[in-house]
Amino acid sequence: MSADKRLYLGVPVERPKAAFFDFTSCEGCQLQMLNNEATLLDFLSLLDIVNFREAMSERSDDYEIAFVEGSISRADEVERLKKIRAQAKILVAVGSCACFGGVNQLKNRFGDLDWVKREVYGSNPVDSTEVRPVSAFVTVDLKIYGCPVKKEEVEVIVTNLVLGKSIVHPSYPVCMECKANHNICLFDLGEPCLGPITRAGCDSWCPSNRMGCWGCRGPAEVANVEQLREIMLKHGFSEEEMIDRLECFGGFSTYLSELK
Amino acid sequence: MKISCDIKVDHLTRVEGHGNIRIKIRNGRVEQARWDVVETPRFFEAMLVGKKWNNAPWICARICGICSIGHTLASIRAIENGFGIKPSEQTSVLRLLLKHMETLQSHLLHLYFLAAPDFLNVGSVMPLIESHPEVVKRAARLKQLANDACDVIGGRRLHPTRTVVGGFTMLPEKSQLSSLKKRMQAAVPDLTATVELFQTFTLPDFERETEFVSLKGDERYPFIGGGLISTDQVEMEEHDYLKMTNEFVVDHSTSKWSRLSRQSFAVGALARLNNNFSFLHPEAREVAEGFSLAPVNNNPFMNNIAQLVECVHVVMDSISLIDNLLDREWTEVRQPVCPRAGLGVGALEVPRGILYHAYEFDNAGRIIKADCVIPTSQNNANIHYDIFELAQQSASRGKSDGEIQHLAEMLVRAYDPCISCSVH
Amino acid sequence: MDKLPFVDLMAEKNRYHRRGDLSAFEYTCQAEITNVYSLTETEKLYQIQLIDREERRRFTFKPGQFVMLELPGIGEAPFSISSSPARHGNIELCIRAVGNLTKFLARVPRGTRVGISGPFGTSFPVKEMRGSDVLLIGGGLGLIPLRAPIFAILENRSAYKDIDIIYGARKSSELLFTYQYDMWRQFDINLDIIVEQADEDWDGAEGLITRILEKRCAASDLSKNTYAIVCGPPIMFRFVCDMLIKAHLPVRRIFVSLERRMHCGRGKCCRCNIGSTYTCLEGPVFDYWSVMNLKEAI
Amino acid sequence: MIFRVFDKDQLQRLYDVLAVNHIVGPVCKGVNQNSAPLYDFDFVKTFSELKLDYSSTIHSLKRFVLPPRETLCTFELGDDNWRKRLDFNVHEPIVFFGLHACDINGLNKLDKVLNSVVYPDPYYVAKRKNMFIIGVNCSPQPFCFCRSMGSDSALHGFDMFFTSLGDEYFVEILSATAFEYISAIKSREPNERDHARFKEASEEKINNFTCHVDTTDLTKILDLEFQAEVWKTWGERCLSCGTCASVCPTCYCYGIHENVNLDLQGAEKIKQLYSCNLIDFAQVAGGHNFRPESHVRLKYRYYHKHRGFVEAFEESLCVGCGRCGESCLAGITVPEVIASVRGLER
Ligand SMILES: Cc1cc2nc3c(=O)[nH]c(=O)nc-3n(C[C@H](O)[C@H](O)[C@H](O)COP(=O)(O)OP(=O)(O)OC[C@H]3O[C@@H](n4cnc5c(N)ncnc54)[C@H](O)[C@@H]3O)c2cc1C
Ligand code: SF4
Ligand code: SF4
Ligand code: SF4
Repeated sequence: MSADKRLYLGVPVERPKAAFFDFTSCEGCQLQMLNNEATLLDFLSLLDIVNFREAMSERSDDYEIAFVEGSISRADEVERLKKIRAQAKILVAVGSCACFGGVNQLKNRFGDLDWVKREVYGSNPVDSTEVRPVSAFVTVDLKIYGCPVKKEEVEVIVTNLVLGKSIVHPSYPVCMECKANHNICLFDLGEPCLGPITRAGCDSWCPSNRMGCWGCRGPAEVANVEQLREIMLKHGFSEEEMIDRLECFGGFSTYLSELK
Repeated sequence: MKISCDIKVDHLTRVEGHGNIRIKIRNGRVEQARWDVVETPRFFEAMLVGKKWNNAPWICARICGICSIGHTLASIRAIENGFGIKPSEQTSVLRLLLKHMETLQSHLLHLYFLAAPDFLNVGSVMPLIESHPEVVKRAARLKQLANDACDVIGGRRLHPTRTVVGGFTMLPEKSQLSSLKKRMQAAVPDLTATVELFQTFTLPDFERETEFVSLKGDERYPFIGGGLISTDQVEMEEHDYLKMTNEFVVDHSTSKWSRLSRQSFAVGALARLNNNFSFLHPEAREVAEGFSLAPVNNNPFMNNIAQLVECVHVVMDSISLIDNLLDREWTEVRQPVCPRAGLGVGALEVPRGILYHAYEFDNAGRIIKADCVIPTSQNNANIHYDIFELAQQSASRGKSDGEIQHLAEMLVRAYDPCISCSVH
Repeated sequence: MDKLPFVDLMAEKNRYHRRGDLSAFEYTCQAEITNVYSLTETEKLYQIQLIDREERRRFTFKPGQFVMLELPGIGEAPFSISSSPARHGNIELCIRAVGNLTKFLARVPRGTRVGISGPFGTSFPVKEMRGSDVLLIGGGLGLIPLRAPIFAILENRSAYKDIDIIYGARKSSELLFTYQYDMWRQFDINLDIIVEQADEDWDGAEGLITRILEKRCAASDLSKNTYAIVCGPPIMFRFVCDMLIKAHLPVRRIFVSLERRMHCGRGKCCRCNIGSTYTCLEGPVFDYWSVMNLKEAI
Repeated sequence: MIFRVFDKDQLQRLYDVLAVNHIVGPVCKGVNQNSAPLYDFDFVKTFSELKLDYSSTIHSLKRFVLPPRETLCTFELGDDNWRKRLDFNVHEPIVFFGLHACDINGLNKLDKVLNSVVYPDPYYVAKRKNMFIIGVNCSPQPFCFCRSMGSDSALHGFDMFFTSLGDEYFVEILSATAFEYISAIKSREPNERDHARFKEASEEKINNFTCHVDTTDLTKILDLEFQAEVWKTWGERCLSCGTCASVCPTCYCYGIHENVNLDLQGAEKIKQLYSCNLIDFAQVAGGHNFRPESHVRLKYRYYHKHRGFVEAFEESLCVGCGRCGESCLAGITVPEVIASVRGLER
């Protein structure tokens, strides 16, 4: 592929060198990028991918955009992350793990890291720290939310990034999209849902499949958690069930400390 | 005769997760040949402790980005076994269909995007976009079919949303199923072309006698639950999985190792095929025979071919599963769940081999203890010993450093390891 | 029985979708950016010419009105026309690069085609103001919508009595249209400029607009024969208008231009709605009486 | 107005006659926790799916005239030029079978804005012009207050309207097409007794309303109570989720965004229905938000519906269907909010 210069409305559009990096994660978000079969080739023509360990052996450390997946849970990861930050002009945190710690941060809830290690590895020493989001160590220029990220959203974001358009996440909660999809509200069907407080953008992926939202995209700009708590209780769901969901992906950690 | 060499591969590419290869040959003797998993561990088993049962499938999907459906279904099966729920036939068929599509998706990803570049002497699929556009497009077409099918049945190709304990949150439209079936039938030429492509590749000639472990088929090629079997004639019940896996911790790897009758064993497509050859769909068997693949095959590189055979098998089988579904009236979607104390084990064949989830519950259905045994961790020891043997044989044949490294990388890739999975 | 007949609005030439009606929904006429001048760090002046001659000739607007400018795939937003109404479809827009569209616009070269629709909205009644004193008060970007009425007044200068322009900005580097001040003064206009924070280069007045306005209010009786036009940030509105009212300027002779979020400019999207008043239809120019009746207007 | 009466067993025949067209009507989408059926408007494939005795639908039929997301146009980009392509996104007429009076009135109200003299919205109008509307009478639900809003009976805006008289339907016919369709089934002229039964049915419906809103002087009261504390109490509950506007038959506000295609050769402009309760509704470039607080946004929704629209059109923009209150998880309902603003305890 040639790095031909293209114009959009007379404005030159560079094909930026991009690299993908993974930290503590399931690497599913990277895979979502490859899961764009129908549009993969167009997607690849927007970016000059120079480093993508899961998919290619060629690697280069000359890149402008770094897509970082995964949370940080070891000292060597912090070092690697800082190197990436130093190189990249734009650092994009991809997915709930990178943005909030993701499911991985569930281990933090025990407070006792030694117990956690013993539970899984017995007496063998393993190197692992508290799980933190990428933004705990370096400046993050852009977040792509979701567990997993939604490929349609990734495509729009990357196009906007390449064009230099501003990237605006929906500020409203999932309910808005759920209603647009004409779903029956899960509360009516006897299921709990975090849709009213979770940032939209997933097109109500879970509720549209009759799975109540677990808040993977973190709080909407207004997240009336206190009211949702009342709604949960009114519909017969325990505080435990609500907390299970709130703490699942790490996005609501500040609210949780208030609740608990 | 090879005198000396030092091979260090840090963060092997085109595999899921982080692993290193080390080979050190001195005076023709292999001093060291290692497979180290350096992935950061995630402690899923600890995370689950104290969580209600319904969290487990949702959280466990996140163990792996490639086989999230497998983890979800294994988790669901463990819970259902623990609570004494028997899925309805409709649910079982739908789950198997979903499982098949994940197998197809994952095998295709491995065959085309991760393994094929080695045989075509390129570093990744990227150069193939220009040099072999028809190959890339075919790969994309087939993979899209598999992924679309996962969307339709599981709600989402990655971290499924419709699969729950007791059944599904909602069912696909029958019209969606019949259009999937049509697409599968139309995909057969693409599969044939894939087979033909792999026939042009020369697989390295390497063998090491290995014990292969898999689920045991009784009426069909096994994917979900059932007995456990090894090529060394060990047979076990699903809930006795611990005796089959015997996990232990080694210090140079964040993933655990396993052993059974020998110092290591292998799981995966080749293991399934070695143990269940007779249950393959006739067309899949034909493909296997075309590659002279018959049980028990001890060449780990043949795992690629076993995956290819399984691609054919799952597509053929899915067509008949869809027929089965189209013929029936949709009944209940989801059974009620009554938690109870006790242990539940679920064993599943995921693309990379046999996967176990086991949970111990209290009366309220909270998890007291969790255990997940991942195929790649069962394979790690075997990969390690394979590398040693490969280094030995290569050294005696006087291969160059570059060749040895290339072979070793290909060997690891042939297992299609899922490393982040293995250090869940 | 037969199927119901299909009414094809696309096919019909009708009032809903009239080609050549620059304000019909989604009819955007193409225009070319013929020149771009940087006025300050963030504001640029764009000279824009409607491509079609006929459309250019027919494009008429009143001072205070705005157009919607569209860049395909980037966005569409309202901008006050800042040029003389006499120039028809050769318009000037002065635009601050603040967000998505405006920042992209700052990057496009001369010759780029944009979409223009409009004009929309109400205007400053400059005709009605003939024979009177006019006070034009602008803060920051507020000078942009004042420029069209200024042009209109200049072109008919003798019809008006005293004209005062009071213009304030935060810093001297943020002052807009500096190159025109001399020309305005030549037309016998009192131009008072004030900046909030003076720097070395600034030897003019320092402080808030109200400082100058206070003097002006004291200088003559505003209750009889004076009109005021006020444009600026919300906070300025309140202070300036309060002062004018205290000086007995009748509320119906104070005109303000309100800014609200707008997506359609045609009274449909509700974004500019205050109660049920659409700032795009009933505004952006309001007399102060109407503003007093709009809760939360400024 | 022309009236007819026909036997209910003729309904299927009428359906079949109409079924050469697409038919949208109330269908059952499932049951809630208490096994009560949940209805919504959707395309009807067979007569048996059509549930004319439905209580109320979750969503209004708005999506057929104002889809939640609609592509307004696409752009093709050339080297130094571009073209815009429009489509009003309607290609066939649709029969709406079984609308209650409130929804018909809702459309009539939308017409006032969207099919107005200045700048009519062609996307809306195109869909409106391709509707054939069959109304059906309803029985008041515990949450609907259409009578208070003057929307409990539809005077225009339909082709025919059915009122159930036991085994028969009493039909009001407003269009020639409707007359043709009715002529295709067995019907008769109504007699005195039918008139009486029709009036009885109307009477009975009126008596069955349990939910009311006092609209006396409401515009003035809303102005007087602009700073009332109760708004804050409601604001604390509001989730700013936009559900109320989404299900409302008359909320029409929207936002626009444009996307460039991945190949950079084209673009599209998308309209998305919005809600004035969403946090950034009144936020302008540069970040200033005219309504940053939940209660202020909530209040403005009421101001637009119950004050501003009344000033402009002498009727409220609320039809009293009660959907927003039913869907609001926080339990914010119009009758309660208005009562509280009036200072009444409920
Ligand atoms: C009647 C009127 C006249 C205006 N005249 C001028 C002018 O002459 N010069 C000038 O620099 N600015 C003017 N503005 C403000 C200008 O419209 C905004 O700066 C512009 O919308 C910002 O768009 P953006 O895409 O760069 O910003 P973003 O913040 O990225 O906004 C995204 C979208 O939101 C909408 N939006 C955001 N803010 C506003 C806003 N304040 N008004 C309307 N829509 C908004 C637009 O649709 C915009 O495309 C005027 C606004 C109004 C209402
Ligand atoms: S299902 Fe969830 S997202 Fe959808 S409306 Fe109900 S609460 Fe909101
Ligand atoms: S509905 Fe909630 S959990 Fe599901 S994808 Fe959207 S934000 Fe994530
Ligand atoms: S009033 Fe209810 S439905 Fe409307 S935004 Fe507030 S919480 Fe959502």
